[in-house]
Amino acid sequence: MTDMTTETTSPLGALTGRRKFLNNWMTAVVYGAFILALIPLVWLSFTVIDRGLDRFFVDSNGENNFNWDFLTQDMRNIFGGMPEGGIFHAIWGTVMMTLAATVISVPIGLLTSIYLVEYGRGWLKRSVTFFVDVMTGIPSIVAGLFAYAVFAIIVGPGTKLGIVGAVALSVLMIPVVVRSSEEMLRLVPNELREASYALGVPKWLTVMKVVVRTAIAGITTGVTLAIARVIGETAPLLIAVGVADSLNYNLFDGRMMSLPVYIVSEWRKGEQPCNNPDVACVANITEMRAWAAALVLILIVMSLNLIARLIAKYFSPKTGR
Amino acid sequence: SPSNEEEPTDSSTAGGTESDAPEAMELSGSLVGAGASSQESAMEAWRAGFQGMHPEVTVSYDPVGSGGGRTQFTDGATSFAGSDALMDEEEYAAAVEACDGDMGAIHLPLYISPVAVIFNLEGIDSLNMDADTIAGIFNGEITSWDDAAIAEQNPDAELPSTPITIVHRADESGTTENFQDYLVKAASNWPAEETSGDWQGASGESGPGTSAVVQIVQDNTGAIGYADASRAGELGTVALKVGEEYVPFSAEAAAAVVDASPLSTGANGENDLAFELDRTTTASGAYPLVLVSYTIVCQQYDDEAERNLVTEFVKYVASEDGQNQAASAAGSSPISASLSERVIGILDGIAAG
Amino acid sequence: MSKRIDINNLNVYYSSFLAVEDVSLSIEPKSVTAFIGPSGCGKSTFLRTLNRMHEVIPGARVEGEVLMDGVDLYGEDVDPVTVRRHVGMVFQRPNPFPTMSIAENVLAGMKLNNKRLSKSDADDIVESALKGANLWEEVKDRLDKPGSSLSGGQQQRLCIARAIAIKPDVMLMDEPCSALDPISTLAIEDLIADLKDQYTIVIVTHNMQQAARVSDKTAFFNIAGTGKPGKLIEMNDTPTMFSTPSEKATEDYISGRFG
Amino acid sequence: MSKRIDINNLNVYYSSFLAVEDVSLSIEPKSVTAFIGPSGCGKSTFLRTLNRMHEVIPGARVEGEVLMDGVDLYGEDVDPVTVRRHVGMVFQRPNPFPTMSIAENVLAGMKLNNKRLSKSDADDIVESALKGANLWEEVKDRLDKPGSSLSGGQQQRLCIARAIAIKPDVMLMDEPCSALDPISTLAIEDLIADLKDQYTIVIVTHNMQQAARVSDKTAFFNIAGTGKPGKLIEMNDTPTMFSTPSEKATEDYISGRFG
Amino acid sequence: MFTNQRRARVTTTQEPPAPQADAQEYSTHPGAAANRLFGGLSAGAATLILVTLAAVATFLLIEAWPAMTASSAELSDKVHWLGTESNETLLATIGFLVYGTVLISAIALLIATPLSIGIALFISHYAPRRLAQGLGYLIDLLAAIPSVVYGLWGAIVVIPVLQPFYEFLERYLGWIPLFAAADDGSVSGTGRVALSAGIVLAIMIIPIITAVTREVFLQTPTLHEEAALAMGATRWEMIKMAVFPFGRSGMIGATMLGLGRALGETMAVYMILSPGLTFSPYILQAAQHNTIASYIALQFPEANQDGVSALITMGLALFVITLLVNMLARWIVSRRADFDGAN
Ligand SMILES: Nc1ncnc2c1ncn2[C@@H]1O[C@H](COP(=O)(O)OP(=O)(O)OP(=O)(O)O)[C@@H](O)[C@H]1O
Ligand SMILES: Nc1ncnc2c1ncn2[C@@H]1O[C@H](COP(=O)(O)OP(=O)(O)OP(=O)(O)O)[C@@H](O)[C@H]1O
Ligand SMILES: [Mg+2]
Ligand SMILES: [Mg+2]
Repeated sequence: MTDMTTETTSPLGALTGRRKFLNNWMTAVVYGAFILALIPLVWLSFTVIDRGLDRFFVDSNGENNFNWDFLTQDMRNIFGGMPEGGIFHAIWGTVMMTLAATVISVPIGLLTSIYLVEYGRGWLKRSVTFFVDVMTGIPSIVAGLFAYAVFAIIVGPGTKLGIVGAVALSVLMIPVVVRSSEEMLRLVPNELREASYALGVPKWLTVMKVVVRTAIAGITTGVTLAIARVIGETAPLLIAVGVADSLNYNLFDGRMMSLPVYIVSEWRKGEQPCNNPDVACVANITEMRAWAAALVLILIVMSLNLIARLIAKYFSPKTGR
Repeated sequence: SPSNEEEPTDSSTAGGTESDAPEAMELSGSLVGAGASSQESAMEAWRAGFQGMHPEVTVSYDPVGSGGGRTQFTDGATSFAGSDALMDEEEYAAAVEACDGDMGAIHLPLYISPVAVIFNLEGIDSLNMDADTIAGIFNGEITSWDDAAIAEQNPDAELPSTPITIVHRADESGTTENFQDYLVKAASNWPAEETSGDWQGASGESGPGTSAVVQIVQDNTGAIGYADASRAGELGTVALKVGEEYVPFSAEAAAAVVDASPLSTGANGENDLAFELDRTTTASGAYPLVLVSYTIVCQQYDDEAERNLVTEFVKYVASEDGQNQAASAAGSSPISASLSERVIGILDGIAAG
Repeated sequence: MSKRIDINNLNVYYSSFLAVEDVSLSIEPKSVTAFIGPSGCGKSTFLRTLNRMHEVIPGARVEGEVLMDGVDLYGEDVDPVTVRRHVGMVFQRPNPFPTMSIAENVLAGMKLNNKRLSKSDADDIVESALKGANLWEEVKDRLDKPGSSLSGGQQQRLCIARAIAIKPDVMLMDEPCSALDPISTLAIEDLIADLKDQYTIVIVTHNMQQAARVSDKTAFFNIAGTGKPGKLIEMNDTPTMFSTPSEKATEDYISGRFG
Repeated sequence: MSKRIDINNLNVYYSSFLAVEDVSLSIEPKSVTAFIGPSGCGKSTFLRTLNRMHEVIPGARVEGEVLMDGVDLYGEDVDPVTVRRHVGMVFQRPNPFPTMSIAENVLAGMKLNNKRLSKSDADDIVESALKGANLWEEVKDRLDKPGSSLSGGQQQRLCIARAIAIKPDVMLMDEPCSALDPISTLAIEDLIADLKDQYTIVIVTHNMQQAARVSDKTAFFNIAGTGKPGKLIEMNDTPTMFSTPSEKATEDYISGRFG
Repeated sequence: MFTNQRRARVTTTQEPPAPQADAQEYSTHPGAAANRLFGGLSAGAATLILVTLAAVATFLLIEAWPAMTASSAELSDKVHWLGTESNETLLATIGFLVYGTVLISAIALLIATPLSIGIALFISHYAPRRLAQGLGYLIDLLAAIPSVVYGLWGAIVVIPVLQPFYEFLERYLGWIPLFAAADDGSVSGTGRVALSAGIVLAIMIIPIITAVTREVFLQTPTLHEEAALAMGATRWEMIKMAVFPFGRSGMIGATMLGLGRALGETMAVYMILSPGLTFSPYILQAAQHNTIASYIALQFPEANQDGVSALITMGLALFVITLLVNMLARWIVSRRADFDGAN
């Protein structure tokens, strides 16, 4: 390649044009990749915010007034193009199922990572490491099928309960918790363990009170991110939990709605026929609901991320300087 | 009606008790059904209407699909089912088992919806087609809008040479099943011989659910698809050749074909209103491309409260009020007054105990 | 407090690698013993066998006897956890627990073992340990600040306070000053001089001047080459070692011929 | 090859923290200059300003002049990349590229400017650089093995080979032996003695004996306390520095009074 | 380390010999049992993971068994979306689906990997530090956006924008089979094609791959970066010499993570693609491909018991694919372990 750049007359000799060109070119490529990738991501965020707000500007008469109904109503007795209808039940369903999944996953995941970092040896460690990787790769729909199949065999065919969804979610969540906690536990410097052992502290107390305590910020962050990872899962819940239109607090009885499933089922309903002029009717209310629910879901996930960061900040070892 | 004079009983299936003020028809408890998703919108309206009349009642309907609905019903998991298709012999037998007593279950055609063939051509609202032309389009033989087969039947329309884009449902559905049943029976050139809920024609664009199909047709000039007529919106629709005339879809025309159809040969007695839809009808003003979705109920319920909930709810569905509610919410065709009366009569005869 | 240690024919392994070979020596109570030698010769490894910290490393093991006032620390009935309460240790890099305050760090030996302490007992222990480590004056007003907010030298003294709070018999120190600035180093050296009235102290150091300044006896370890085991070359009173070592290698090392 | 360096009134900053203050000194060509001083006094920081590696750290900057044969390395037209071609560097911890073989490591710098190196040219360069680093005999049979398969001392010599392969004028070494065992240390010291026939060498060391053994001139840096900037205390011929330093601090440091 | 037995012996010894009495001072500490219990508990949790995974495989197998063992005639009798003809049997359907799944994921990966590496490099080595931190946070947030939102956005907003671009692609690159038009000379008018699914999946996995690669790049030892720079390498040369080799296994891991997501992604594909079952290479035509996950989601609602069994068989196939991908990744990473930068 010939000289592509104007060279300064450096007293120490200049870079060859090719190297300078390549360096500049790659800088441009990296910036380009970044900007290119930013376009869809910004576009997506903008779309969700823009369209997600529409539903909040529809009141119960179908008029253009801002209100919070969407967050406080459920879908009981809502049909057709009725301008009401919200996600109260779906928020609760999401919260309950995700919470249950967390309660199942965190102890198992944390103990496993402790095993891997502090105790593991030989084939068990190797196979657990490998299979945790495998588990990370389980497609979410397969997790849903698994939970569905387990309950179909144990309870009976067609069993769809909140807890089935929670089980499906924890299958997806456990490996994430194990991986992130493992990483965090490994970051705890050995010198702290040794300091503790040298004080005559038995291993398990060292692990619990020094290692886990030191890593707790990272572990909580990991757990929060794992929650964020599963809170948006749709396919497994569609299969394992089904849909519901009103509030259900009971994980062990009846179906539950969740935000992602809500989004899909509203999207599927499509445009509604509005052929009775006497009744308030908004033809594209279902699409509005889908976008609004997407907005709320993203906000929830983002606040989880934010909380994770705050927790990390709060718990992280103080450096004091 | 006798159902309301019964003493309240504790029920396990219906999960509720009935109040002892019979005149006011105060019902309570929960009623569980499952089945066809085609009825989902109408069912939302019915449930809302019924729950409005009986605040203590919760009706739930799980749109698991026709097959799933029938299975859950014959397993005894639900009190009624919604189904786009008729039960087969096995299911009839299983229903006898599930329904208390040996009278088994019956079909009630309470959701009738014309299926419209929708298309997107600028400036054209309606086209006439016979079954063979529609089959020709959907099996991929006719690929352009100005094809002679179409032009012949529409001398007045200015047909562009736009290529035809076929749009169908990606998932299994009752709409597809009825559409294909029409083509199997009314057209001579449809490749499949048996009706199925899965697409059997030429492959084209497809999407999950009615709204996706409508969306795709809306977004693409030259596209043609089929969907619940209520969703046709601004799109062009096809008038079907029935006898010698071309009939556009309408609520009355759809209901008419049901009235003109004979009962299925496998029906479970005279109370079982299982129609063998006559797709080749020449009855004037009938629109044979309809989807009939049945409500399947038992002829007898052990549990008094359950019986009352089922009959009252289904009576409401069959009533003029209920049918109009569905028509406005879901765009279905109200059943004829005579059919409505007949259904209510049958429901009154459902036994308890 | 303060006990004597006798080591007999100790071989120390990392899995199959013999890191230290056949060491026998005796450490007197209430004295400071210094280990010197070039890097990699096994000083740290050997030191860690004295409180069974060596076996914390996977695959690490020991052959031979370590007798503390006659009891073999590697005997069958001996629990390493208890051994470590009798033999305290201070590491090369100060390592206070970053999640604990200064006071909690001092009490870590008890707190981590779930011991219940009354508030006044705890305060007493903190004060006496920090005084013992010459740190009390500097930190008494900020006992609830994180331990990591201290300077390196203060952190190291905090670690010493933490170690003496559990009242061990012996104190092991592995290059306790090598990460510190000169001023902190002096403070620690003074502290060692104080501590030897009560404790048996063993210190590893790279700094010959330091060994000369603080220790009563000095042991010189050497290694023939990488992959070879480290060996004890000679051990003697410190003045003797630095003036008239009996081995050539010792003389070379001390005179700076290598290292 | 081999140039002289004159530093005039150099201040070195990390963001707003002044790490090294007002240093002026001259480094002679074809000589070994040693920087000594207590930890944290800014030896490494100062050394890295000589090949503009300092500015790699975010926020780091420099005030003053560094003249190499009269050309200011911080002049407007000077590209740091070219500066680093002229001034090679060897780090405290040996850092061969782990994904490259021994030969590739040696050629890593060459390949940058000269994409199409003929096989025989490449072989020649590898051989001469490895010979120059006294490593040829030990590795000539396994040039295609990963660089990380060598021992610490060999790795460090590999890094030196890598640095001399691009034929720099000056060679900077930041505690090149501190991670090595005594035998490897000797090998490197011998190598430095050989290299000074061709290169200007600047070496940072903690080890006074080492400074005494290898250097022609010695510069002593000191620091008044944490947070204060490091300063050049004095610089002189090495024998003079070690026998009759003109500053009290130098004497204290050299005699092992602290550090 | 110490069994109860030993402790019992020590405590019951009545008259121990003199040194033994002293030894007691060093015997078992209180709470040794808790120590063992905790160790056992953590090993138990680890084992539970193996059990769960075995359970996933077993339950899926049990549920899939009826469909796997039934003859194709028998099966097609009960499951009407499976026919008797050779290209409609369960096995053939799975074949089409596996092809579609792999094709679409490959498109996604091909687009996402270079872009992600670019972004990760930008954040780790090009952007000013302040900005980089903010961007890192932003990317983390985007990684957490639920896939159903990507699906919704893709189906409603993106496809109409992409379609004209496809016509352009066909016009100029149509001679490549990949971009060939259908017989009637046009590409899909709706844009509901494999390429769209691939693009939306790519956008979906970019934040995931970026988040991981960024971490890996940031962990490149300064030692190696400085070694390269000190040799007179430019920034890009330094990245080639030090950052990429070090991050190689991390990048592969990140890519596999993204691939895993893409392979298993359901809703986005379900909402975006006009499905079909063929082995065709035409990614601009409708009704050519489908993925396993999307097929399951499409058919599950109306499926009868045998249908569910057949669908679970497909789920099993998907599970096996992800397993293979994982093993492949491990193999790639371990192949040049000698030269691995992470050592
Ligand atoms: N965890 C370990 N696993 C295997 N070998 C080890 C381990 N730690 C140290 N070694 C080896 O044991 C030998 C002695 O190391 P040790 O750390 O005891 O030396 P040292 O004298 O303390 O050196 P330094 O002065 O550098 O601290 C060395 O060869 C070292 O490589
Ligand atoms: N990256 C950095 N950012 C900010 N401050 C730094 C950085 N690196 C070093 N310093 C500070 O600059 C001062 C000089 O450090 P430097 O590493 O140059 O000392 P040194 O003499 O090389 O010490 P040593 O002998 O321990 O290597 C110290 O106060 C140190 O804390
Ligand atoms: Mg050591
Ligand atoms: Mg330094």
